[in-house]
Order: sequence, then structure tokens, then C-alpha cells
Amino acid sequence: MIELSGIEVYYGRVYALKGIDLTVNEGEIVSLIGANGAGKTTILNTISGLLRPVAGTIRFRGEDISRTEPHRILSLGIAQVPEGRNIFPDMTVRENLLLGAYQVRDEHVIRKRLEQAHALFPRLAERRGQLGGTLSGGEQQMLAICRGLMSGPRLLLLDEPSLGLAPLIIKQVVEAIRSINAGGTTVLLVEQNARMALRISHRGYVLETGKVVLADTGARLLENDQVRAAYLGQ
Amino acid sequence: MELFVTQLANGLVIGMTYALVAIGLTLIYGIFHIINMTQGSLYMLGAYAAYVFVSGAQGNYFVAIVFAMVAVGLVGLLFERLSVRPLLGRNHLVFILSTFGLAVITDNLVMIGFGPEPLRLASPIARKFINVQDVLFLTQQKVFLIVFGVAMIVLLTQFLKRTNVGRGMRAVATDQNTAALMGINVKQIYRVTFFLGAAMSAAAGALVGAVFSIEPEMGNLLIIKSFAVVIMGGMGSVPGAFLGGLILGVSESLGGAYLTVEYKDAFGLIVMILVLLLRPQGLLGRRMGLR
Amino acid sequence: MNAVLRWKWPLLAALLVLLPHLLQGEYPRHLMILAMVFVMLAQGLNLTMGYVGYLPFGYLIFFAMGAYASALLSVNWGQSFWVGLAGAIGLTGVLAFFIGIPSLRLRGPYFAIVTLAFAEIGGLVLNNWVELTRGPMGIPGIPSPTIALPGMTPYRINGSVSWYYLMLVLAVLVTLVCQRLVQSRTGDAFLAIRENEDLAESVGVPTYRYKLLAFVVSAMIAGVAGSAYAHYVTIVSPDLESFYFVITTFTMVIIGGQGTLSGPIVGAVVFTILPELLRAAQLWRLVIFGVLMVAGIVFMPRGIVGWAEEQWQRLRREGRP
Amino acid sequence: MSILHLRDVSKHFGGLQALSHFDLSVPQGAIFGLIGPNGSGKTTLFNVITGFMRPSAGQIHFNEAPIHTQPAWRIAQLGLVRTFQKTSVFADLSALENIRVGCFARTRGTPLQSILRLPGERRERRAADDKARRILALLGMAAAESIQARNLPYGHQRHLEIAIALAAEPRLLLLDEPAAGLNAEETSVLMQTVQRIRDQGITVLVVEHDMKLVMGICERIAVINYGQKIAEGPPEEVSRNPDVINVYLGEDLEL
Repeated sequence: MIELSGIEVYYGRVYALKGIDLTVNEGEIVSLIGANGAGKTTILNTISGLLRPVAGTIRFRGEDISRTEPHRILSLGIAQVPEGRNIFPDMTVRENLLLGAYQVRDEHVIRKRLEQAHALFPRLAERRGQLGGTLSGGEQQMLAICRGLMSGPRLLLLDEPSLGLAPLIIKQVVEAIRSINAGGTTVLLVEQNARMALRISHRGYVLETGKVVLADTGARLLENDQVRAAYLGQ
Repeated sequence: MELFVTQLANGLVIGMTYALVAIGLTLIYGIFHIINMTQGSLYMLGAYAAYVFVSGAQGNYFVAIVFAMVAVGLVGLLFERLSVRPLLGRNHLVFILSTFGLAVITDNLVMIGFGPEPLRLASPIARKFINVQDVLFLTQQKVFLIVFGVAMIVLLTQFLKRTNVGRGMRAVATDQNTAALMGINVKQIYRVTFFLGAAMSAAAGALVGAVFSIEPEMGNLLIIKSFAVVIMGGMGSVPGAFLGGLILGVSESLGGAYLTVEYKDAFGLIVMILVLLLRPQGLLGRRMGLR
Repeated sequence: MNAVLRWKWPLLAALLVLLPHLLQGEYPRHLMILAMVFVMLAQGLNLTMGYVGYLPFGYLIFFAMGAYASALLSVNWGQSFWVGLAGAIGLTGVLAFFIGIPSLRLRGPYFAIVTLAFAEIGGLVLNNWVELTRGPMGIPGIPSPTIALPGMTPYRINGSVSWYYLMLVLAVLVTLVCQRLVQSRTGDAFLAIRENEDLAESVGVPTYRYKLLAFVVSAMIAGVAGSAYAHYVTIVSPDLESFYFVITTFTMVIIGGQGTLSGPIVGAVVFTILPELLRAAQLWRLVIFGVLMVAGIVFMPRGIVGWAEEQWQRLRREGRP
Repeated sequence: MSILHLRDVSKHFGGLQALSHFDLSVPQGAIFGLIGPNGSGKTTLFNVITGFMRPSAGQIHFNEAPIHTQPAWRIAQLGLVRTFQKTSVFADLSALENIRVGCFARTRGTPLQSILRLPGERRERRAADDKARRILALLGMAAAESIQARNLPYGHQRHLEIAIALAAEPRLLLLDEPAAGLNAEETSVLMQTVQRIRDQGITVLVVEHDMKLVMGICERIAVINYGQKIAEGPPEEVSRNPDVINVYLGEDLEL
């Protein structure tokens, strides 16, 4: 579905990604794991068009999107749920969701997706008039995921959905990811919580300072010593 | 009593002018985090655009207001292209200087084109009076100005609240990257913002131009006063700018009548200085999205 | 080429001394005098804007205040030019100190706007404190300076040649003060603040004090310029703070080259003379200044001097493979 | 003996508790590591120690003297100097000028002396130039003397940052993620540099998320999460601590 080949990204003079090759197939959950600063978020932001690669190509369903602007990438069917949620704090839950559907013109579609969001996390329906900034961390994460789904993406990029959440909430989020995936949306997941991520992923990539150092199925990576090393430097 | 009521009404007229210009300033600050020093010139241009439409083209005054808003809105787009877009990513100070340069150019071009002497913008309701209980005699123009101003502000807040593009503006004001991830075309939002900001100021100019006279320097003090209004009302807040504008207008008018005519122009400046100095952290630390 | 470089200072000094004799006629000399006033103004502005990186938008109020202080001291209280000059320096310094203490806690555009607000208030005072300033009419009849050294007949500065030399001396002194400040430990602190205030603070630079210092010195220099200008034109009015002076001074520094010592000089000389060459376009003068200012900011962010340095270095690189 | 001592330090922003009841003792002459995931409060801790933020509660002593009420520049002059997470150099100044600014804390010339060009002032300035050149040479960057910092290669910029701090003659050097953006080779050069700095008698406190660097050079490590210290000890011990493993690998949930 999406294929990155030889992607290189710099922040000013600092290289952030040095030749990334990875693919995500239709219907998969794929996770990117690695320590802080390994380049996971950078990969997502490059796919979304917030960052321009200096070399390499990104193909989405056959089309080269490595030089495409963010709002066009969204309209092609890639949505990102950013790290730290980035809920718009001064807007209501409903307004946040509507922003997710910014490019959708059809009122019926918007209404249907709002209902789907409320079905996925009933909590959001209760809070629809509340300001985003007043939600708890878990609720914000739920909102961010639903906001990402409002555009009806084929590929959903999730950046650290478990960050700072209590175990109980993480379970809910994980359930949601699984059900989103079961509904036909492909998921590319970035996580610090490697154990959680690998447990629910079909495949995973381990990153270290801007490079892929390991790629395997989720289950096999879970057992791998190198994974521990990547995190703990042992 | 009569004096008080009259001054109060005049204060509201002036205050509405400040509010409209300040809203333009606040919108642009909210999105770009820059201070647009051309705001006073856009206001002046609004008055002259209406004047050209009415006196030059023999047009209707009320249509002239709309004409001024659209024409000056387009000038705003030009300004964005010339003095903001090429500098995005540079130090914030350069924007003050570049927009200041544009303001000087604009003011002096108008001076060359129309001469320095005051002109009269003719409105059919400028000399019709409304008599309220024999205490207050107001021209219909002033009443119209207030009503129109309130209508503009209500429209704008509803636009920001209810429409897709309005929500998009608020989103870009809070967080450009996340807004882009929502599929919002950020550059388009830039243009919409500058257009609206310019149109708001132009409306103020076209309205107040028919109350007083119009001259090329009419926007000079206005820019810093509306900045004071924005600071008082809170950066990025449209209702705040509205309220701040009215408060400043009324206090100038009443203060001018009862305290000192000479220094009434200093009120807003002093309040602004005090606000900035007494709680700079509170002000600067606050999120500056559009509200 | 190298010979020219080695002799550039003596050559320049000779040129400056001989200039009023090379230029015949009152008008060219008047322009040179004006240029010297602008050199001072631009150097002062450059100190805060170019070296410390803070934009004192209301800077010209110190020029006006210096002029008024000097004018009042000599016209109302019969003091000499030198007392007036000292008074101008003192007043602008004190004013800047008290404006700077609160304003310099603000960063970026807020500082610029607050100084502008102070300047507007100052302008209102000049216009409205009629008993003291005579309001918009201004104060005419400011006497010429006299130089009286012990054992010498007092010499009255009169006529364009002697005025030129007085302004030249003042401009050179101002430039020297600026040069010594910026090429010292103090200047290191200034530049550090401009480049990265947090980093400066983290290696022990008391940034607030140095910002205040720069702001006060800037203001005092504007005060010197104001005082000398007042005595030269013999009348002061609130116009000293007008758009004309503001846009001219800022354009000079921006186009000349911020954060360099020669930039303000180049800017001041060029932009005093240039408008005269465009005299037919008298009306268009401010428009042209505006265009130059915007174009300078967009296309030549480092000014003429910065641009010239780049070209020079490129030439040298290309000359040495 | 500890050179830096934090007792019960807390910092909150509005309702958010960024640091709570933090205790820390950095022994003189050590290379001390501070690690923790994103948003755990490392940078807040750095800011509080170096005077860029006031602690909401608690005390900080440097060399036995309380510093939690001092402004940042004074703390730097006392000998506690930091670097920043994002590359922080004076971009438009040359490498030499950058380091000369670092000398500010150890020179005394006043503005008035500058204007009068007193001989002492000039001597001091020449000495600062010499010192800056020595430091550049030490870091193998002598050739970069007159190059603007913004035009230096990234690895050199990060070195320059440390050089600026060294010029201020710190007794305790705080490094905030010095290896961010460096490749493996540059990181190992950096590790050697840090060790050389310590060998000159300067205590080093380093915040990093690159565990390899921390494990490789630190004698002692403290782990912070949610503004609290969750572990402290020698590297081997810390990396076996189950709490630390959970923080870094994620809690093992039944899914």
C-alpha cells in the first residue's frame, strides 16, 4: 500500500533519517519501534508531507507522494494522529472532530462518521460540547484517533497513542486500533511501548538513529534480544 | 447629562472604529504571530476607496462600503505577498519593519494621489438626525456605524465558529502542523486571514470617513491604539478586541470631555504599557489562538 | 589595491577634513552637515537594533527630547550650547533608563510596540505642554554654539564650514564610542544577546543589564544628535519625531547594514544625498524610502555593507584557488 | 563530597506537576547521567538547576551555596554552566567569537573601560582571544576560527557549544542531550571529549536518551519519570531495574 525507499531527511544540517526502506501492505498493522530520537515520528511526518525528504521516494498506491503538500496527502487517504494528541484545546470535542473532516463536503458522510466515532468511544458522545483542553489524557487520545478517522483514511498513522496513559486506557485504545484495522483501515503505528505495539502488530521495524536495524514479524521481534539492546543499550 | 450621553455615544462610534481595526490586527497576529503595521493604512484606504466609489463613480454609499471592503481586502492580499510571505521564517522584528515600510508607501501614495487636505466622504445619512428623548441627537450615520460594526463582528465570530474555513483559521492559529494534518491548506488560510483583516479595517474607514473627514494620515495613531486595544482584550481574541475597542473609545471620549482633551490620545497607550508591564508573562505565556 | 587599503584611514580623514573646501556652495555643505547628524542618529539606533537585536521603534523621541532639552536650556535659561548638550545627554539617558527598565522585560515585537507607545506619549507632551514647549509652534531662536577656551577669544560657530567641522567632530566621537563599545567585552555581550539570549545568559552574561546599557547609550547618542541639530537649524518643533525622521533613520541603518560600524555611516551619507539627486521627485521621497526599506529587508537583509563584505570574500576565495 | 545537591525540589506549571519532591546529589568529579523518556521532566530539571526557572519548592545547593534564588547568569558565573538540547551557538558569529563570549564570565572589563580603551581592558581581551584559540585547538577546530558558526558542519557546531561552555570555566558542566543528531562515530568522539573534560577536574551532569552513551561513560545514573526519580545507581544496576525496563520497553500488559 505504501512504500518508502531510500528516504533521507534532514533537520537543517542534522540528519534525522538516513535511507529508510519500509513497506506497509493493505490491511496490516505495522509498528515502528525504537528509542527516543530514533526517527519514528520523523517517518510519519515525512509521509504526511510535513517534512520533505532530500532523497528517496514514497509511493502510496502507486503514486509518488514524496513532494506532495500535506493537505493533498490527506485527500489521497492518509491521516495522521500526531504525537501528544495535539487536540485543539479551545475547540469543543465536536469542533475537533469536524476539523478532521475538513475536506469532506458531504453532510451525510460527516454525520455517519460522527456516529461511528461515538460508537467507537461512547465517552466522546457524552463530552461533545466540552472544550478539548478540559479532557483527560485518555479522552484526548480517543478524540485524536477519531479526529484522524473523520477523513475516512485508508492508511492511519498513529504516533505514540499510549504515551502517558494508564494501563486500563491503553487497553481501550488497543481495542480501538484492532477494531479500526478489522474495519479495513491499514495502520502504521509508532510506539515507545514496544511490548504493546509488537503484540498487536503483524510486522514491526526497529529503528536506531535514523536507520532500520531490524524488520520482522511482531511476535518474533518481541523475543529478540536486539530489541532490548536498542532500548537499553545493553 | 446631555454632555455625558453625547460623549458616550461618540465614544461608542470611535470605539467601534478601534474595534474593527483591532480585529484585523488580532486576526493576523493570531495566524502569523506578526504585527501588521499596515492596519492603519488599510483603514485609511477603506475610506478613500469608498470616496472614489461615491464621488468618482457616483456610486451609492452603502455599496461603496462593500466595494471598499473587497478592494482593500485585495490590497491586503498584495501586502501579504509583498511583505509577509517572502519573510516567513525570519526573525519577527523584520515584519514590523517591512509592514511599516509598506504603510509609509501607502500613506504617501494616497497623499500624492489625493493631496493632503481633508476630503468629505458623502453619505446620504450623514446629516439626518435621530432625536432620542431630547437628550441625545445623533446622526443616522453614527447609529448606522455602530449597527454595521456590531453586525460585522457578529458575522465574523459566527464565521470563525460555524464555518469550515473559520474553524480552519482557528486551527491554524493554534497549531499549524496539526492543522495541516487535518487537510487544511495553510497558505490558503493565510490569504483568507489577510483578506478579512484588511476588509475589517476598510469597513471601519468607510464608515467613520462619513462621520469625520478623511485624510491620508488618518490611520497613523490608529495602528498603535488598536494594538493597545488588542493587548487589553487579549492577543488573538475577537470578542476581546471588540470590548477593548469600545472601552478605549468611550474612555477617550469621556476623559476628553471631563479630564483632559490634550492627553486623551494617551489613555490607551498608558493602559497598554501598564498591561504589558504588569503581567508580561501572563500575556506572553498564554496560548494565542483565535477565540 | 593594497596600497589603497593600507592608507584608507588617513585618506578618509583627509577627505573628510577637506570636504567643505572641495564642495563649494552652501547647499552641498548643508547636506554634509545633515549627513553627520544622521550618522549619529543611525549609529545610536544601530547599537540597540543592529548589535543587541532589539527594535526601539520609538527611538526618534530621544532625538526630539535631546533637541528640546538643549533648546530650552539655551533659549529659556540662557545656558550655552555645551550645557545644553550635556542636558540633552542627561535627559535622554534618564528617560531611556526609566523607559527601558520595564520595557526591556518584554521581548520581540512587544518591546518595539511599547517603545513606540512611549514615543507617542512623548510626542503628545511636546505638542500639549504649551507653557514649556510652545506646542506645535516650537521654540525658535536657538543660538549658535561658542567655543571658549581659557586664554582664547571665544569662537562662534557660524556658517556652514565651521558647523560642518563641529558636526564632523561629534559624529566621529559618537562613532568612536560605538566602535569601542562593540569591539570589547561589552560588545561581545551585545552580540550574544542578539544571537541567542538564553545561551548568553547561560554563560554568565547579565543580559538585562546589557540591554539596558545599550538602550540608554543609544538614547544618549540620539540626544547628542538632537541637541546639535537644534542649534544648527535654530528651531525645534514636534516635527522632529515625524515620519520623515523615523523612516529615514531606520532605512539608513537597514540598507546601510545593521550590526556593522560602517553600515550606518554608509546609509546616512547615501540617504542624505540620494533624495537630493531625486529632487524632482520631492513628493515621492517618502514613497521611495518606503520601497527601499521593504526591498532592503526582503532582498538585502545584511545591508550594503554586509553585501559588500560577501562579495569581497567571494572575490578573495576565487582569487585564491 | 557532592558538588550539586537538590533537596525536595518541585516545579509545577499551573496544575501540571513537572517535578515532584526531587532529591539528587552529584558527587564531585563524577560523570553523572540523568535519563528518562520524553516529557519525563529532564529538561525542566535542567532549567530549574540552572536558574532558567524558579523551583516551586525545595532547595538547590551548588558548592554548599544556595542557588535556587539566583538569576541564571549569576549561577553561570559561580561555575555551573549548561548547554542546550537544541544546538545553541551564536549562529552569526565566528567560532572564535563564540568562544570569546564564553569567556565573559571570567573577564572583568566594564563598559566604561571599554569606551576609554584602558590598557587592562585590552590585555584582558587579548588573553580571552588566546584562550579561545587554545580551546579551539584542543577540540581540533583551529582551522574553523573565523568561520561563522552557522556554516560549520553539525558535529563541529555541537563541539562549539561545549567549547563555549568550557570557556566559562565551569566546575560543573550540564550537558543537555549532547548526542542528539550525531552519528555513531561522532557520538564516540563526543564520549571521549566528555571524559577528557572530566579528567580536567570538571564534574559533568549529562541528560541523554541515547542509552549507549549514558551506559558507556557515566559512573552513576538517575532515572526520572513523571517528574519523579524512579531509580538511581551504577549503570548495570539501573539497566536491570524492572521499573526502568518498564519505562523504556513499555509495561507488559495482558492484551
